[in-house]
Amino acid sequence: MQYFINSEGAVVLSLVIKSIQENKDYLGAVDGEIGDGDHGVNMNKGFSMAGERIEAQHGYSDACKIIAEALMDDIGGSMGPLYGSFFKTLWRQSRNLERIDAVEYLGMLKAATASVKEIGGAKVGDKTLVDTLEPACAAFEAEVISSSDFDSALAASIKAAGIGRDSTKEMIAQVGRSARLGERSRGVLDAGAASSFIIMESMHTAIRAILHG
Amino acid sequence: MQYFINSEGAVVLSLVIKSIQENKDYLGAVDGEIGDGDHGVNMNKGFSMAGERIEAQHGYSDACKIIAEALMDDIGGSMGPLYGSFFKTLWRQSRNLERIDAVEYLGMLKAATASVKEIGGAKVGDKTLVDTLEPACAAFEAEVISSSDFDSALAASIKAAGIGRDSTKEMIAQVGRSARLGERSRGVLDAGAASSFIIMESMHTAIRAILHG
Amino acid sequence: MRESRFLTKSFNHKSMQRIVNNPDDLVNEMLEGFVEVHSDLVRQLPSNPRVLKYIKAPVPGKVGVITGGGSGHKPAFIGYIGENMLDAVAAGEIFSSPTAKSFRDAIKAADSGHGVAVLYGNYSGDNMNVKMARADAEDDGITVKTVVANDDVASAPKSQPEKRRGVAGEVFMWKVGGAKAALGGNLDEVIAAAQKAIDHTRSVGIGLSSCTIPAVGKPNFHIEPGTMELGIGHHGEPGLKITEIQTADEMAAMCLDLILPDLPFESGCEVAVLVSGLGATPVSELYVFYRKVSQILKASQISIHRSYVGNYFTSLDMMGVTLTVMKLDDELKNLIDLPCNSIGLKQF
Amino acid sequence: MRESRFLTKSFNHKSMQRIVNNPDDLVNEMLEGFVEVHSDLVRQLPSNPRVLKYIKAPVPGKVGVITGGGSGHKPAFIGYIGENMLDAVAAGEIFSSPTAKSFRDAIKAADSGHGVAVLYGNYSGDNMNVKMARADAEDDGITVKTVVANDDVASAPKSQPEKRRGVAGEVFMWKVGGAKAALGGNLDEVIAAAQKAIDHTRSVGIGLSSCTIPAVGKPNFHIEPGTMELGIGHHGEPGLKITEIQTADEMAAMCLDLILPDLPFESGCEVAVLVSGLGATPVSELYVFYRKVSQILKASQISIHRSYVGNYFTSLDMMGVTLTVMKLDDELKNLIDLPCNSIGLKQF
Ligand SMILES: Nc1ncnc2c1ncn2[C@@H]1O[C@H](COP(=O)(O)OP(=O)(O)O)[C@@H](O)[C@H]1O
Ligand SMILES: Nc1ncnc2c1ncn2[C@@H]1O[C@H](COP(=O)(O)OP(=O)(O)O)[C@@H](O)[C@H]1O
Ligand SMILES: [Mg+2]
Ligand SMILES: [Mg+2]
Ligand SMILES: [Mg+2]
Ligand SMILES: [Mg+2]
Repeated sequence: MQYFINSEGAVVLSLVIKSIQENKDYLGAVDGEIGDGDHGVNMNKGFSMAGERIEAQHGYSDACKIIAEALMDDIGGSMGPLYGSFFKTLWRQSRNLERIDAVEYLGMLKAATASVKEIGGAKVGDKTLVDTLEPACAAFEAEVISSSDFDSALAASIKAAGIGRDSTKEMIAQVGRSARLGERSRGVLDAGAASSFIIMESMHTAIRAILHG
Repeated sequence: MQYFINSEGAVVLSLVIKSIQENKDYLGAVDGEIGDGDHGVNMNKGFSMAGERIEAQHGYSDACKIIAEALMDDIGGSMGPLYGSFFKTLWRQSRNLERIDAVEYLGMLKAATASVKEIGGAKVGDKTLVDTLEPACAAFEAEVISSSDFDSALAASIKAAGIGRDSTKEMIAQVGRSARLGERSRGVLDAGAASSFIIMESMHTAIRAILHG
Repeated sequence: MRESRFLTKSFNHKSMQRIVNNPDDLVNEMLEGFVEVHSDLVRQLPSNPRVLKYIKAPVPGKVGVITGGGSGHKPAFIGYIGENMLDAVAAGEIFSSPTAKSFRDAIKAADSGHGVAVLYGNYSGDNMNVKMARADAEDDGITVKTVVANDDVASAPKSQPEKRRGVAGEVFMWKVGGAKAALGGNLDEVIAAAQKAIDHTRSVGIGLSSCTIPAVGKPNFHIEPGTMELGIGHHGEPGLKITEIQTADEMAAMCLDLILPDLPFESGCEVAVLVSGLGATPVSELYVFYRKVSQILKASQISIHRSYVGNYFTSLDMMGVTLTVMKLDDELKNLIDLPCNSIGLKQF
Repeated sequence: MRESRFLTKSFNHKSMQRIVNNPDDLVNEMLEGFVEVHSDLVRQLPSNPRVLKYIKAPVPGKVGVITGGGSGHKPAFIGYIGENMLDAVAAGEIFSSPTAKSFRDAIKAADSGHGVAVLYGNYSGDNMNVKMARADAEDDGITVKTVVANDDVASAPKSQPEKRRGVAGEVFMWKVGGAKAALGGNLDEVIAAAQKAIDHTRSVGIGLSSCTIPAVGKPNFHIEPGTMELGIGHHGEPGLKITEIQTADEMAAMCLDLILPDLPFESGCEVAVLVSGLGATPVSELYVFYRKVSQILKASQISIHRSYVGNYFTSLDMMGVTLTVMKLDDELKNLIDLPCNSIGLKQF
């Protein structure tokens, strides 16, 4: 298929939540290197709270909104506004859609990524989640343009997200807590880049599974 | 000789001070077992301050008074009143003597030990310095009675002081900081018993050296 | 109160020498205890237990003054609520910014119709959450203005003040802002006074040990015994340099060497000094440190108008100290001297 | 000021993560800093820098109230000098009784001719030094009476109150004694009130880590990580038992299990509660602990009239907590409620 049904898509977010939960310790460890070590705790808490609120009748957009609200109203920190804006925008862009196809999904992803950049003020190269999200977005767009295939665009975006995440390793942090480290922030992954890879990968893998149906 | 000249006896106290200084770490370690570990610090500080104040013109009694005042006015803790009383009494009992012989010294020792018991309220068996001082005193008295020899009385008192000190090992502390330990205070020496052995041994060895003259 | 069932999986309270139940409940339980002990001064918002307000807030006719920040800095932030101090505070998780919702609720709780000054510290999360909260509050018709504390000279060069973090100097910012509002200043005047306070304030910290966030369960970072970290941040953000541990006097001199030229503080000026422990350093040692600070200032012909020594802005169980110096003018002097009654700062 | 040249031989300040110069100078330097910061409240005796007095002492017509003890318990002891509190305090070395001379000088500094109440803790050294000081002061014609705090239920069985140590309950004893004197009580009345305060007070501590006396340079004792010591003393004196570390709620329950039956505190009675950290425990956790204390007391129909949570009586850098409960009658309630102004306790 070249689309998924919004009202049947909450499972996509359930799988995102599961991946975040499974990676709690990993994300904590990555954040521990040059941050304060709480990224796993923060993410797990916000996504788990959302998980408890997602119910049978919810669709993809609803679930995005539930995640956004859990992050924004209950988690705070940096993740509240950053991922809160991200999922809030996914919701806002998709809430009136019955079916979501590649072109619509591209619009959603671009708007969501833009909202993260807007609230946080970070750009590619600053060693943040933007370094995962933006290339994932760009790869998705390139593949949609060239092949018009939703599935291969999702695959391309996962691959690009991984490369984006890994690119943060050699960067010097420019924003957030670890920016203060200067040169010493080089050599390890950025925690937000790592968690946004997990989100991209789990979300897009889940959508691909639906498309493969 | 069977006496020593009071005005020439300050050296006796100088040697006591030296012994305390040399045993600072040892006394701290003993106190560390069941006390708060500061006995070496306290003793070293008080005696060293006194050491700086003892001058050429001072005699034995003067030096006792200087030690007493350093302990009482500058050290505080338990050592201030306990050893302060001890040396204050040695001074009070000897200040008018030109020569100090075995009988006079016996009177001094007994009065000094009694003053320690009075201020602290401890008796033999309570695991304190009294367990060193009282038997040292008694052995001195017994030897004076039997042999009338100052030197051998001093030797006997050193020996008894050592036995007294060692006797605290099997005691359960009844007063002071370590009394709270109950049964658990058994098995190690009492710090005050250890320091008073050092005082008895160095003081009496020094007097013996003068007697051997 | 919200249940926290999620984070217990890997939690073992036996791994730390701390007084906690489930660490995820720590902030909620702490707030519960806090409002009970200090019911003469503060109250929890029924609609949002993560927001505490002064019992008399909103004070009719007065500009509201609020702040917010991660928990774990006692008595900051909630301890500075009170008379002539803060009207409301949003409390985050340990070392984590409060939600935008909590900032917004704090703003609402403080607003008597004369606008609200949000006086907070320059941290990425706080910046974002305040930004969102401010937009929401303005939608509700509340005028909101902000001052962002950036007193930590070690956190960025002087040429990049926008990158500098806020640390213990925030206490002076709150004191001054709270006093200005209490004396009837309008929103712009309160903002100007608080901004002046922080512009006139410089801080630097020395870290001597790490701290442990209970939900994480192991030390946040590491300071090698025998060394100290000059310029450490209030969450253990790395400092300027790691040196062999120095004497108290040398520590004081190193801090002043960074602080004095930065503003600069000059011969003849009057200052307020705040020496805050980071949590686990015995307070007696803070006075030893202060003694040298005072000697050096005197030698530099800088006179100390007022000083504070104690645990004013801590970092859980971290060992170390923050030195904060504020250059005074007549206005700041009056405002800093105004009596106040909060848990963390009481002045008669 | 006295030079200390003796103890430096084995001293290496690099062996500790602390803010000190020569540890032998710590107390003197701390006092120097302290009196400078708090010159509005306290002054050092020119003749004896180890004695601090309230600036207004001797207060004409008022009974003098003093205490003294080893240093390292900030804000105790010197932090409780002030209005309606203590008139003078003798400061000892870290964890070591002040000299008899200092106690005597403190008595003299506090005496306005109406006698002096010495309210101190039951420690061997303090007992001896107060005894000597009292004798000397009485030689000088000053009437001196004493109350010896023994609130620590863990330090001896109920049948041996004379063996029990004084811990954080001393704060209540000083508050009550200070208030009674301020209200015009004569020496016997002040003594009776202070005695009643301590007789109505029970405390117990939990130790979670050791502390390090700077002049010693290594931890004073050892608490195995993962364990806690119930009934620990304020210098690390061994407690009643060592258990696996418990949750905050269980700790609170264990402390109350020892405290409540000891007096006993009964259903229907009113109490004042003091939760003091031992120095290095984050204050946020003390509120978590207090929360459970309050819940248990409520469930036992014991009502909390007033409560204090913070670092009121510490043990250098020890981690842990002391719980203190005082049973109130009308007199104690009035006295505990009286406003006061000291560094460690300010009440409006
Ligand atoms: N201003 C910002 N813009 C984009 N991402 C940011 C910004 N600030 C922080 N981040 C991201 O947040 C991550 C840290 O998140 P987390 O550890 O949960 O919060 P905190 O830094 O408050 O402890 C960083 O790794 C970085 O990717
Ligand atoms: N009441 C007392 N009577 C006699 N000796 C005592 C008494 N209290 C304490 N001591 C002695 O004091 C010694 C401890 O001295 P020290 O460590 O210097 O003082 P502190 O116990 O105050 O730390 C004990 O070992 C004991 O011998
Ligand atoms: Mg983090
Ligand atoms: Mg000792
Ligand atoms: Mg964080
Ligand atoms: Mg001692």
